[in-house]
Amino acid sequence: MERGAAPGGGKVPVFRLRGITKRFGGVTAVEGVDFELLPGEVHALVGENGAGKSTLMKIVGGLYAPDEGSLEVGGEPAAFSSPRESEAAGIAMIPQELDLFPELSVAENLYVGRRRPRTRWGGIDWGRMRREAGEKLASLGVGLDVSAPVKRLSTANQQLVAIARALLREARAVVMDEPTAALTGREAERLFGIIAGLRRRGVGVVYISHRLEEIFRIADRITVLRDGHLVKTAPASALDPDELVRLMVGRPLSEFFSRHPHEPGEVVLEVRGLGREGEFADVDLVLRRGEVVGLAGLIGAGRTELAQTIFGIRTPDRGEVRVFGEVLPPGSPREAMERGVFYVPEERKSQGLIAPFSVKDNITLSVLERFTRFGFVSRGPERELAGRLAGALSVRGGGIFDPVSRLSGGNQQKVVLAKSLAREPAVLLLDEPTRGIDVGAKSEIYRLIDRLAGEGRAVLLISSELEEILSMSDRVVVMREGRISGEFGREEATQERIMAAATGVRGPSAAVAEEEAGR
Amino acid sequence: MSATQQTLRGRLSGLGFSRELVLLGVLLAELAVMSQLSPVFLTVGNLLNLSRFFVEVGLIALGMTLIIITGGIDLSVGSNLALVSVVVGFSYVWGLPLGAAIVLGMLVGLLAGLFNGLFSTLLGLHPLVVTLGTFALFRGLAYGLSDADAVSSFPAWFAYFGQAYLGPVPGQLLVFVAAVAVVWLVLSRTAFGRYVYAIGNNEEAARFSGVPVERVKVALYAATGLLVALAAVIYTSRVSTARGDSGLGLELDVISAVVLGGASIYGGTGTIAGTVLGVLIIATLRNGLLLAGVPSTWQLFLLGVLLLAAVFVNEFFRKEES
Amino acid sequence: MSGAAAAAGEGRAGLLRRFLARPEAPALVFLAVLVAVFSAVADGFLRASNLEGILAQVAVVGVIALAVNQVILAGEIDISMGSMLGLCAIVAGTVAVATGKLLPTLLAGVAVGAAAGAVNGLLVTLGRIPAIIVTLGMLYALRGVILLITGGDWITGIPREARVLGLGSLFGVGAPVLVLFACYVLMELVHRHSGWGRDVLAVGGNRSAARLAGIPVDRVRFWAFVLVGVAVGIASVIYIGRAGSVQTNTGAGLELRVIAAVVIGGTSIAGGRGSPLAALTGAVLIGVILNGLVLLDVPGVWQDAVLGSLILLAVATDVLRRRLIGEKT
Amino acid sequence: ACGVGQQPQQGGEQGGGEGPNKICMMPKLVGIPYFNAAEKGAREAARELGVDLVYDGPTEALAADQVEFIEQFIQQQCDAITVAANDPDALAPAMKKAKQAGIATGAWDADVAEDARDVFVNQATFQAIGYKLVDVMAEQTGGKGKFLVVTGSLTAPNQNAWLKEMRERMRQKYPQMEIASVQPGEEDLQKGIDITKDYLRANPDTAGVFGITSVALPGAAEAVQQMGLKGEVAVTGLSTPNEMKPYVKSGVVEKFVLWNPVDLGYLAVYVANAQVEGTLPESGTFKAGRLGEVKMLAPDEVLLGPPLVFTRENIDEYDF
Ligand SMILES: Nc1ncnc2c1ncn2[C@@H]1O[C@H](COP(=O)(O)OP(=O)(O)OP(=O)(O)O)[C@@H](O)[C@H]1O
Ligand SMILES: Nc1ncnc2c1ncn2[C@@H]1O[C@H](COP(=O)(O)OP(=O)(O)OP(=O)(O)O)[C@@H](O)[C@H]1O
Ligand SMILES: [Mg+2]
Ligand SMILES: [Mg+2]
Repeated sequence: MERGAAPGGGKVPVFRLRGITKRFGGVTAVEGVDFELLPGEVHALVGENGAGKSTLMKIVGGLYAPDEGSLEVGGEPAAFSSPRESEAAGIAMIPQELDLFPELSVAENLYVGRRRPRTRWGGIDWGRMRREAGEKLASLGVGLDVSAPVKRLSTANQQLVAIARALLREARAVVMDEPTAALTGREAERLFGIIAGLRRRGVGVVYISHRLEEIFRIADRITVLRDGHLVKTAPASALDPDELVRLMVGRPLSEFFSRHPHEPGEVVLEVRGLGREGEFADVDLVLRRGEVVGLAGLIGAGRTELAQTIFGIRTPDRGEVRVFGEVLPPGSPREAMERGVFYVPEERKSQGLIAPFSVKDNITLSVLERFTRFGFVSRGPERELAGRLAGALSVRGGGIFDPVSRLSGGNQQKVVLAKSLAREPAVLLLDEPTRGIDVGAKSEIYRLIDRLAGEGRAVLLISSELEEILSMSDRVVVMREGRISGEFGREEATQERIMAAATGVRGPSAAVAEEEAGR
Repeated sequence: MSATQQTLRGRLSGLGFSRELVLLGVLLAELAVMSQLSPVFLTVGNLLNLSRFFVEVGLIALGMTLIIITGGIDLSVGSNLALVSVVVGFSYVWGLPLGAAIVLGMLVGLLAGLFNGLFSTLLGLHPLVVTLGTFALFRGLAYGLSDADAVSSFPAWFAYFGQAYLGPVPGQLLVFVAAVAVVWLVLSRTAFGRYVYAIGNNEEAARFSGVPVERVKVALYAATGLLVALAAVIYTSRVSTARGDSGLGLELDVISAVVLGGASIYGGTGTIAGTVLGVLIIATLRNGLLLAGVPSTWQLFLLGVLLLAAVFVNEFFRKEES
Repeated sequence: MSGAAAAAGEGRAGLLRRFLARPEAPALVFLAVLVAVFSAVADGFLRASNLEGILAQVAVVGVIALAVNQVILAGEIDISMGSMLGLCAIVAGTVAVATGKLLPTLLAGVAVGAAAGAVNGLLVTLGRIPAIIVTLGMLYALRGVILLITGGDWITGIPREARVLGLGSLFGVGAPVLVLFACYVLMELVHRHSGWGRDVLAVGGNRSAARLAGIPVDRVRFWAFVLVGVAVGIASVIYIGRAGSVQTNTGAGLELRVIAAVVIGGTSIAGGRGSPLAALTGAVLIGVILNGLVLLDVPGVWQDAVLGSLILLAVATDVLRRRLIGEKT
Repeated sequence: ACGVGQQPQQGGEQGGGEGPNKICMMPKLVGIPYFNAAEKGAREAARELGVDLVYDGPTEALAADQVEFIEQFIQQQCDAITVAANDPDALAPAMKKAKQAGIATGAWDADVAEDARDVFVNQATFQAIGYKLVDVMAEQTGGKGKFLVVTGSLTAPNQNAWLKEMRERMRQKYPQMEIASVQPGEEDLQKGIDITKDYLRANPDTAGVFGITSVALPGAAEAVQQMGLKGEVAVTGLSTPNEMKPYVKSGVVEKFVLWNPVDLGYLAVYVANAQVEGTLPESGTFKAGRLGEVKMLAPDEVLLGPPLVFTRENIDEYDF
């Protein structure tokens, strides 16, 4: 990379935004924001859900044209009308929402829209393509069958493919929009290693995340957005977590994890010998009234599959699920809902929400029949419930009649939660409920989980954030390769013990074993 | 698209130009042009009489709209119509009382629709593929059962279904209006209607929300089968003949009307009002051109061009989607 | 398949799984079963001349299906092929009668087809009208054009020199079969080894992601529609070669037959998944069924019923495949 | 007020009031040479008689579409409506409605139900056609052998009637002739060629092929020509001369049968006009322009004449 020194000794920014404003209809997503990325720096972009982080970066990525303001790349004015032009200018994006090609192989996904390796006769050199893709993924520490279609991969692995896709290009700037949202600690660590490598090579990295500890680990500078406005840009060393939260939320956050342990009551949900060929086996699990059980594990441990099988989205090959002592008919989400079990999916976009539906219609979809008289929906009570729940979870960014697609990711997640509350379930299966959610909303969700437990509901909390699991759970269950590999009470649960159970190895050699498990 | 176009479109859609309103405009423009071409066109008598020719397509289009909103399609409707017609006609000839024959026909139509629904949902096959098969199967059954013969010796009262008038109003128009009202209410006011849209927009999320996806779909195909059967009885009565080649090419007429009405074949969008307007636009076009003495060779051409023009106008006014 | 090298070391079961994972596997299996059954029960089915005859008969549908396959893979649809074939055949036939030569005939057919395909493509991409409506409109409009320009008269007496693609043969294999096979090989190469061929899959698999990845989505879709036009042009010359004259309803109902071939072969109507082999298999499968119906002397009135049942059986085979490779829901 | 088939309002001003008579004439479908030829004759007659002729019909041979046309003709206040019906009964209600509106009704080429029209212009009786087809074939095959029949659509009533007469003729006169199979060509040239080829390959003992529509016959002839079976498999049937000229010239088809559709259209207009004028006789003959005296088969049926047999010698005299 050759970059001339700018007058005054500073470096020429890789790109610079000046006075950027972007409106969507009546909503102003960002207003008058300045932002610059220097070569070789990691510049974190933080803010609450809907603060405008993704929007700002989509302008850099050529997805949106700004309504006002200008863009400079390498010191020259630039205007992108398509992602292609942005890429040509050396900017690579890892989008927030996974956008891969499910039917195409892993290798090919890395090369879509790029120059593919060619053979002497002009055909595509599939061998080389697979080899190079395998190498790229290996450098991320991922060993995947590169000729398998991407639809077969777990979310986490898909996220890794998306990251590899962006890194495959020799870019001057890499924009990462919540790359670790779907990753567990292990993969996240690898990513940080890669980011360090990029920075050494003089590549600028924009890093968007809601995980503050990550920010302080890797960022050189931090820019805070609030309600579309620039609040502050400062060196990371000049800020501390409390100060950062205050800048983001506009007020100090008193208590982050709120948990008031209660005495667990009777058994509500009982899973016996549940198994599904190739996914998980021999799972026994008990949930009691008023209890929050954390379910931890590495990627691919099968937690999502287990939860979905309990809910009836998947049909088990073996075993049974009992709710209040009665056997739940397998394979029927409706039946599970009737009996008081509800599952909040990890895939918000494809499983949690109907994007063009309004906030109200999404919230009430699962309870619609409750409002029907002679088959007709009585709209008054429906609106009332939706309004109440949206208010309770402080859904922001749109009214209850606005399409949910217009909300930011975090607010969408709140709608998904509101939907589950509408059913007032006795058992709530939460699959990564805080993925991609800002600190404020996170703490609201933790308060909500605590309240639900306090009301006597049973909560299964699936999470890849160990801190979250440790702080929120009364009991921690760990899965490894489809089996329960450990169970710890609140007092016994520690980071080391959980990791040991998740990887199957104790003590200092755990890290090595983790490596092994990844293969 | 140029900037001026976008702002024009933005301004107009800001005024509340919905798809349906645009289609209404198209229909009114068409009425105006046609009344200039033929003095007979814009008479109450003609317009009412004209209604007798779109009721069958219209009835089926109602069911097809819902199916298309869920992202499905039913190509077998024309063949199913022939099958029902033949069943009614031949079971009557073979000795069943006509009333019972009609009930049997309705049942066959319903079962045919049910077959489409069950076959595609239980086996997880795209309805297009399944109904391509039943498109041939139902037609073949109609030919086979009738041995390619026709029945027309119906008793006089059978004519009520397709040839009766209440005052100046053709009987089947009233049936159609009633069916429109029912389907419109179901789609816009019931939980079932909400489920239809949910499935069309995101089937997986609908399933995670406890929407009985399979049941809704099967019900839709079965209900469409029933609407086809109703149309078949009206049709058979109107032409007082039951024969295996009835309804040939009907599926395209129906789908034309539905997509002209704004339903997307990718699912998720569509309204009953749009479909009804689509049906009316095509029917008045055909009628008007005939009355104006435009040779039918021109009609195909004009029908195609109009379809494109109407949808283009519609897309032009549609809100920008990012 | 060329991927076999990568599968080295995998056992037989691995190869079987790999085969079963391919989109056209169910149709191929069903085709094999059907061929076996017909060979056993229908005299003369397995005769070389009959098999060659089947392929010659599916050539028109097959060549078009190979192109429509690309449109469907790109997540679009084209149902204007029937009228388009009629128009191409009329123009190509007229040129054939006038010049008596193959080349101008072929050029005329392809030019008309490409022009019609380009109109489809432009309306879909620039006009932003859904493809189903564009091509439905074209289906009506082009049929109207045919009636208007011919006034309903046939084109007859097409000279033999211009009918080479229908009547000629090389080493005992008929020209239609050769053309079909050449088109298949070409499409297989395009599908596997051209940037456009891969982009089509990406666009059909996830259009917004394709746009993000910098693929010129509109250009990719546009060329798919043009390709259909070109294929229809070629097919029209096979058609006039085989038929010797052109009637005004040439190609009526062809669109459904072509789409049936593509989707029965295993290409997903939702786009993004499928292969040229699927289109070819589907076309041959339908050809075999139709041939078997005549050989077994199935009464005319029952032929559609049998055809429909066999199509349903063929598509249901997919369920068996999913069971075998353990794809779960 | 509810009634069946009682269309209120309208109904044309009939009889030779002021202005020329308006005759609405509908073929089974437009856009095929056969009906184009009929239109030619009809226009010729209309010119001679000074009547206003509307000649239009559906673009596909569908009875339901024809009903719509008849209704429109009624709205247009025609003085006479004459139709070539795709289905005798399907058109009946609409034709009766026309009758009630005081319009002179008739059928040509293919009849509607007898009580739904005043007169039928018959080109040739089913029997005459069926017998003639078998006779022509018998000449070429020595009165014996197995035969394939390629039809148009399976449901066409006139084709079924011809088939019946053909079988009858074989039973009576040529007991060694047998119709081994009837295959639908679906009015599609290519399909006709394909099924003929398939069938002949599977049944090499076939002595001849009948193609009994104007699409099926050229298809059958093309198939026999392509398979090089000229002289071994006889081909005959019904079709128009322009389409058949190549095959008659090459000798694949020796003879085929039809009437003259130009004359048929011509006659239909003369008859319709006579209906309006009230000059159509009940029996005997009827003077129809250049055709001269035409026979009344019955009070409500006019016969064009015997079928024409086209051969290499006479085919160039016709252009339709
Ligand atoms: N396409 C769009 N149409 C309308 N409004 C939009 C659109 N995209 C974003 N917005 C609105 O713009 C604002 C900023 O959204 P953005 O996605 O940039 O937030 P974010 O900071 O990335 O949030 P998160 O952390 O949840 O991802 C939000 O209020 C959102 O509702
Ligand atoms: N490395 C891998 N190679 C192939 N398939 C994998 C791999 N990792 C995971 N999978 C598939 O994904 C499934 C597990 O997916 P997933 O990662 O969602 O599990 P999880 O424990 O719920 O994790 P999380 O919810 O934290 O993402 C496994 O059953 C397996 O089929
Ligand atoms: Mg974001
Ligand atoms: Mg998971």
